[in-house]
Amino acid sequence: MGLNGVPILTLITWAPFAGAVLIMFTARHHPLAVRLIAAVATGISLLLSVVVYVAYDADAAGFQFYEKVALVPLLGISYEIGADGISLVLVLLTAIIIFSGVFASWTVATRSQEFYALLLTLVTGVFGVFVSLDLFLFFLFYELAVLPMYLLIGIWGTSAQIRPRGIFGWAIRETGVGSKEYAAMKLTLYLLLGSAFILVGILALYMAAGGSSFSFLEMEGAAFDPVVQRWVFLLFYGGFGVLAGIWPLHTWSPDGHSSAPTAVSMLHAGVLMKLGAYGIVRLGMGLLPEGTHDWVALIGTIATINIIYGALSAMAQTDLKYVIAYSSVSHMGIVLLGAATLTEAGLNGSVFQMFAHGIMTGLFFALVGLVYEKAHSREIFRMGGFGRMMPGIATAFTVGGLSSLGLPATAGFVAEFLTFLGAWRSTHSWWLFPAVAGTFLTAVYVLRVVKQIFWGPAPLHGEFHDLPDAKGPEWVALVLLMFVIVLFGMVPGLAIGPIDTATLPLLTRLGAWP
Amino acid sequence: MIDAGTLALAALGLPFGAFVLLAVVAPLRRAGRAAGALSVAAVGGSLLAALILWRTFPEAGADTVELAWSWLPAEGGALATVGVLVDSVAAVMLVLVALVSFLVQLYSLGYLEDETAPALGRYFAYHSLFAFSMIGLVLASNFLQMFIFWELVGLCSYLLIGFWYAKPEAARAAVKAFWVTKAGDLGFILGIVLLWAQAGTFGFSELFKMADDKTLPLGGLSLIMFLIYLGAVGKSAQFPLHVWLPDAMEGPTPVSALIHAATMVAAGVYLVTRAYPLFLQTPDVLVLIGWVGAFSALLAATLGLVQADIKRVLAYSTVSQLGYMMAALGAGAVGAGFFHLLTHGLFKALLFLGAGAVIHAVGTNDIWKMGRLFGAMPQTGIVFLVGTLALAGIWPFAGFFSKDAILAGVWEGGLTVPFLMLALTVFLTAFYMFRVVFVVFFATGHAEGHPHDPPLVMGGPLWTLAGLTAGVGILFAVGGGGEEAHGPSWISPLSLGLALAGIAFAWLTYQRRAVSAEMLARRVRPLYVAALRKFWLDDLYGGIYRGVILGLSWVVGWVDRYLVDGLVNLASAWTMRGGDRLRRIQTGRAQDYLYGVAFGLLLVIVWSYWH
Amino acid sequence: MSLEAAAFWGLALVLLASGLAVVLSKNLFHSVLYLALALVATAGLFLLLQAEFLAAVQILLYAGGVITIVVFAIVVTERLVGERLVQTNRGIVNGGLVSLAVLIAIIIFVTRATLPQTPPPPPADLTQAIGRDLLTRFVLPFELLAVLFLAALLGALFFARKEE
Amino acid sequence: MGLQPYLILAAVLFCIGLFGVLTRRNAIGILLGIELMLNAVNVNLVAIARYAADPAGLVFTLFTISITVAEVAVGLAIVILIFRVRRTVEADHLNLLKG
Repeated sequence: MGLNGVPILTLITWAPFAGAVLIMFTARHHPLAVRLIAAVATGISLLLSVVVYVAYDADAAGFQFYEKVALVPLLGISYEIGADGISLVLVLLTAIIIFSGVFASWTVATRSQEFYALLLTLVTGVFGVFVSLDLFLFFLFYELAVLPMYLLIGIWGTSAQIRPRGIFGWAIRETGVGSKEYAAMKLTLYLLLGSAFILVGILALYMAAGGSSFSFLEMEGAAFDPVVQRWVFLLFYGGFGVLAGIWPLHTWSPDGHSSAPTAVSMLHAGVLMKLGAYGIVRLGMGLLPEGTHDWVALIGTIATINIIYGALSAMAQTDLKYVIAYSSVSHMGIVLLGAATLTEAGLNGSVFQMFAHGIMTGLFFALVGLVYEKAHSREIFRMGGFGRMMPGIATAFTVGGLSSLGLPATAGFVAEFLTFLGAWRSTHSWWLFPAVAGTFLTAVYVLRVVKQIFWGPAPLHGEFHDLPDAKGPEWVALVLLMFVIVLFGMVPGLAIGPIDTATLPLLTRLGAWP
Repeated sequence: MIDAGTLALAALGLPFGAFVLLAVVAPLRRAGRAAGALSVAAVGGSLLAALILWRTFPEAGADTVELAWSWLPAEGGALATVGVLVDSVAAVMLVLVALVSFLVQLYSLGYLEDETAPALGRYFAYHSLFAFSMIGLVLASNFLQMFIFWELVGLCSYLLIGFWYAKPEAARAAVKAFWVTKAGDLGFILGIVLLWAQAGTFGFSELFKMADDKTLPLGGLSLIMFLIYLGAVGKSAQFPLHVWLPDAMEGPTPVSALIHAATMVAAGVYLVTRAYPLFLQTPDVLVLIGWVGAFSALLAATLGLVQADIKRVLAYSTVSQLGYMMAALGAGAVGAGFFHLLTHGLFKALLFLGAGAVIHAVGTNDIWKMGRLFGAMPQTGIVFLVGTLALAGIWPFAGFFSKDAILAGVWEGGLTVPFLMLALTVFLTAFYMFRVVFVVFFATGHAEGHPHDPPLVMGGPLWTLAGLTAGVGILFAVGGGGEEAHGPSWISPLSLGLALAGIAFAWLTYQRRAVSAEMLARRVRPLYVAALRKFWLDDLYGGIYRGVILGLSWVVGWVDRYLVDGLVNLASAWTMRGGDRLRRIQTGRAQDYLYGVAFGLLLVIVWSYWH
Repeated sequence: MSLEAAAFWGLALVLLASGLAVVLSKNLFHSVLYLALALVATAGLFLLLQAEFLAAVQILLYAGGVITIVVFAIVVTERLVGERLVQTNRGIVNGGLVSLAVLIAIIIFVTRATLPQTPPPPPADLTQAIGRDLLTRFVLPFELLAVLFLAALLGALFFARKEE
Repeated sequence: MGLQPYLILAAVLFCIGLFGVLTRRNAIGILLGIELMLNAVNVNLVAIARYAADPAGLVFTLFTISITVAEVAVGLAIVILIFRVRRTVEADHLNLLKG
């Protein structure tokens, strides 16, 4: 039970929710108290997830820190949680991102109480998904993680200007593309559509396994009929794939992430998209080995489309947040490609990329938020020469960018390299080439943006004259994220060690490991 | 006696420590000169370690020393390791890197004295990172680690070219350098991945052993080695990826001396040298390397003829000399190529630092705005002349011996056409370098301001390098090098003669004005125009960038916004419109709704007829 | 033609005629009076069907209660408007067609069904049967009806109260 | 005499009421139409109860009549209220439900 009898995963999961309740009941009209409670609650989660990370016994492997309490014995629903190497890494990622997210959005002014309460509730959902070992519980947490987003974007978001041109211009005008209400609605509808698939899939598995238990571990033992496997896997892929941003179901992501407030973008692009990939790997591949083999060619091929298409789209954007959002689409391609290779290196790379991309995209959105807060603009080609005024932000942006383009000694490289190795060893070795080309395209758009915004002559007058650098609490977020990027880039074994203990059993079940 | 592994790690660790300190301790970095002192001290330590290592190495026991730690864990042993691999090549290269780094950093303290303290701190942080990365590259024990440091030196190059990031040209040049080398690196990483799939390891030692035992699967190895060579093409500025190097001259001159002349650009040559046992398995790739090298040498020499910017002349000469080294490697004269790498590292650093002293004094890069500087700055003139003579390949300077060895090697290797190209390049090299020397130091013209010799902190490194350039050559002249022995005896006179002819022609043209440069240009007008336009390669790449990449991205962006997302919005808009239409049924009049009730009643009744 | 049949057709004629008058009369007040007539004729039909109790209820509640309320309402509104309420129809064609269609449909439905030709012998005491059923079989609806009345009472009071 | 004439009579009465409800302009007129329709239903109920010899139909009729009274009371209260607010009882003008 837990760690030395302490239900540590429960603590990690529910600490943010406790913070949210506390905020709603005690901290009315005390913005500072709201932030402090949020920082403490997420700080507890971060601290405990580091403890769990260190305490994880790599030799024993499997799910550890196991807890189980029966909830509805009649239907076989229980509060059953535990963590293996993959979950651990993602729990740590979540904790890091939300902790820095609280600091990066220190300046949210309007209704900060409700903002933080919703944000923390959402995080509880995310933690819950990563540690759930009961499919029903998994789905509950999943919805908890997805739904508050509507309010967070709809109320605290920002709107962008999209010029309604092209053949469907009237449709763009009519639906109000670019407005935060549009973004919130689009994101919610897409993700709810996805969860409908997931729910059907989960129920189908529940029925196929005898209808007596939602337990993941019990379902792992059940051998599902090949037909069930094939179609349920497709349901999972479609459902989770929406959240993972697979092409062509990705378009909620740029609009949603661009409109969302800083901490929400960080969390959503940094962690929630991983939720989708995690779902595919954990439920899809973990429970449906034959289904996986049926669809793996499709997954990998779409992933390569994601990589190239996302990078090219990112290059075409003029709004900084859209660039970052599309880069997420591109990088999620690496995650899914790695998983689709069904090789040790590829799967490790996939999970590592979930972590690496989470951190770097969190850093990016934090920075974009800061730049926007100071310059009140996200139009890349209107900015220029910010490096002299905000060297700290410029440095952090460069670090994030370098990780994004897969520069060695950053976490991004390790993930991409492992994925490359896996891709060439997979049954579709041609996947390697678009993946490698994607890194070049990333280099093109990232450095172009860095050059345009931070380099060049500093503006001597006008609206961008004399902007301040990041300060105070904001540095906490930036330094933490940069540190993690470089640390895991230089010592990847920190993450690969635990990940490997979880991917090997998975590959064994998939028959891809002797 | 400290063992070789420890020394290597010390050489590697000191600059890294300095970099971490400078990166993390902001007050130290913002202190400027203190940061410089720390960085110089660290790289000085590295130099010391490198020298000890070099002197003691052959006695250290085995002829290679290897240390390795697991880096990427995997089931059943590490997937990849990091470590150091020291052999005689690495030891010598280590000395060169540490030495030039040390001298250049020292020189920078004087050269960049006008910079603000934070900028200076940043500069030295980058330099420390570069020293660490370059030493790491030299000591890398496997392909993956080499790639890691390979990219890191690329990063430093990018950051240092863009050191004056407020200058739009510098910003553009930095990004261009990164992109072009990255394009080559795509090949490198593909090659590594494929090689790993083929051989199951990244390690040099294991791979060489497999090559020795003939257990290395040869299928596809040509492709793999070609891909790895592509990395070297980008980094070592070989045709057709040489275009970034001249633009990289936007960086501070010491940076050009260190990174874009002596060390980083030689990394490609070092890579081929390092992996030579593998390249030996694929003779077709080697031939290609030889041809590309010779062609790059010739092409860059012609480009060097028309430049007005002193640093650009030197940049093209770097491309040209790198071509020599590659040609030697391609022809099998690996010793000669590596030897030229070392001597070139010394005299090209010298030339750049000398040029830097001139630029520092005059305030411009344009050679036509200089003239008669020898009188004003004789020390600079002398050391520059030493460097130029070495570069031109005049006995008894270092360049003569290495270049001679290369020519002999290429001839012996049977690459006749490349040999002719290289021989022609000897003439052109002497011509364009002495063109610079005469125009800048001797010919009429006047420079603005009051040029004077640099202070000691800059002069010291200059004289050190000049001494080494001359000293190494004299050492060979007296002791007789091992490399030039096995060529036909006519090669030395030929190359010396060609070089002297080039000098003489330059003297006639630019000193005596006996030959009109304009007339020469008119004679070979197509070539002249082509050289001025850099053989349209930059235009081609610009076109690819703007037309293909940006064009494609525009198309994809459009498709995404207006088709992929557009269809979604269309469905959404149709739903909204449909709702709007349907809304009008709701007239709000109760009686109209009753019609609905009546129809419903009718339906129920009619439906009941069938039941 | 028996006496019963003659009574039926006579009542039917009155019922339909007054019904038409209700929906066609221009004068709202006349409409109400015709409605009263129709209700009374219906009560006659109830008598014919030997439902004397219901006939009584019909006359008391409907013809008595409803008509009174409606007249009262008309008076109130007319006084508020200050003019005679003129009652016209619109969409006569549409309404007529739909009504006719429904009529035809129902008639076809009715004619297709097999219906008893003669009534069974009348029960002993219908009123007593109603009372028993009301308090046994239908006691729940009966009680609910009480609640409904209360709601209607309160609702009517609420709607019709004076604005304060 | 059979059940059929009663049912047809009720049907005709029902349709007359329906016609009134559909075409009347005045809200009170519409209410009168509804009364006619309900009345037709009552006729049906009573007739069927008689021919089926089941007093349930009579109980239902009782209910219907009672409910109708309540309905008329509430309906007219609403009409008066609307009249007070809108100064009209023309059904065409009462279109707050318009979409």
